Amino acid sequence: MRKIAVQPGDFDANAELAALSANAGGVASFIGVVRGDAGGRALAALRLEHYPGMTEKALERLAEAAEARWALSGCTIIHRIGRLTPGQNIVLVATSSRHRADALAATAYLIDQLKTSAPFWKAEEFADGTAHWVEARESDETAAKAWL
Amino acid sequence: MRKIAVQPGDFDANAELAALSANAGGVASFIGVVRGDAGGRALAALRLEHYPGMTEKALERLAEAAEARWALSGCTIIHRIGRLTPGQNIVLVATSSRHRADALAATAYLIDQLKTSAPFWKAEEFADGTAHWVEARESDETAAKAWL
Amino acid sequence: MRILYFAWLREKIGQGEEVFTPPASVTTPRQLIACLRQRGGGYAAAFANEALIRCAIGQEFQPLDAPLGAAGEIAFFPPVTGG
Amino acid sequence: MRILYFAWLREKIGQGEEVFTPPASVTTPRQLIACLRQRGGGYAAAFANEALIRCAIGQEFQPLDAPLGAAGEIAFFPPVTGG
Repeated sequence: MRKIAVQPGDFDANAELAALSANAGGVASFIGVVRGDAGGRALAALRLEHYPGMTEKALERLAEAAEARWALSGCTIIHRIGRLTPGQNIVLVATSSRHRADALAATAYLIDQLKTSAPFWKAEEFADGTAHWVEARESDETAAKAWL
Repeated sequence: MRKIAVQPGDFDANAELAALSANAGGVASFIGVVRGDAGGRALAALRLEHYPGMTEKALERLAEAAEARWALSGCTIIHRIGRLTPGQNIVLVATSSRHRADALAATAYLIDQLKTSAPFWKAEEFADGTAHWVEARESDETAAKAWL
Repeated sequence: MRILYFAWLREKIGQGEEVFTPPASVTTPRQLIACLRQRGGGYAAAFANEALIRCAIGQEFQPLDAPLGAAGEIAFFPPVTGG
Repeated sequence: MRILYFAWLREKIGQGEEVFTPPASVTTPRQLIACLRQRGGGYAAAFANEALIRCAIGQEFQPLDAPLGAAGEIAFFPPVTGG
């Protein structure tokens, strides 16, 4: 079972995790959330832009790679776009497997890869009205490459 | 924020994950689910027994160890007891952190340690009416020790 | 001393808990097991293979050769299988 | 050829998409960047530092020196920052 979605609206973690749990021993997940600050300044919102068409293909490819590497019974990736305020969900990555180690590793792999190989861009809007585009982080590159 | 619970009833993953997400960059979780079979035979139910008093202490200790090792903003462990049928949730381990690597690692650590150092015992009830106590698995010992 | 039994130890022994005052010569869980095994019946069956027995003293996991000390509560059980 | 721009490239250039037929001498994204940069204004600003530019040809990430081939769609954008 594979589910990939790019959407403005929120997701229902309960429903998504329950859908994965059928016939699995375990479901691992990671939810990325908008923080209340960035670089020490209060954040008003994140704006998330993506490359329609390419994004979905990139996420499908990531799911395929995870399914090839671990014994998964399901894989769900949901990424939100648009303007999101602190505390709101950004992304859900969840996988299910018969044995927990597969789901735990595949979930960490997927979020690490997503950060560097899916065409999303974030802009930070600060409380004082200024905004800027987030720069890619070296640590994300390092985390993604560690799986090679 | 730390929440430890041992209870017969189910948990609400949405509510638990949302409670962790305040001021965190990410929330990682693992949910253990009753499988439909064991050793190739159809499973009717799992019965989960524990050592009241000691269990809660053991889980608090695991949470403390995870909080000491990773920069967590929250840690939730909920383990169900009693009779659970296939597809039902057994355990939720969830952690939140500013940076995803901490939550992902702490969640894997907690479920690995819980399997070998919290006083729970599982009995499998098969569809044919027979039942037996689950034996501890070498692979769980190995996984728990890998964190030392 | 309060002794607790869990999982198949509880089932073989036929009770989950009892109060027992061992002889003064019993100073470790392993010696307590030997003492309980002498009762025969369910106890002999439950404690037949020490390699399968784990224990907690005062609700802390301890090896079978740990000192009992003045423990008010000791528990015997198989290796844990939760999660 | 359809050219797409995302994030600050889109903002600096002032549009997210355009149709453009480069000279036949343009065979790689890097050459296309040089050609677009000559337009000055927002293009010069957007493409000032090639080290910050990534591209996709036919919706696949490609290095700036990959062959454009008969690509119908090419996109320029900064390094991705999702998740």
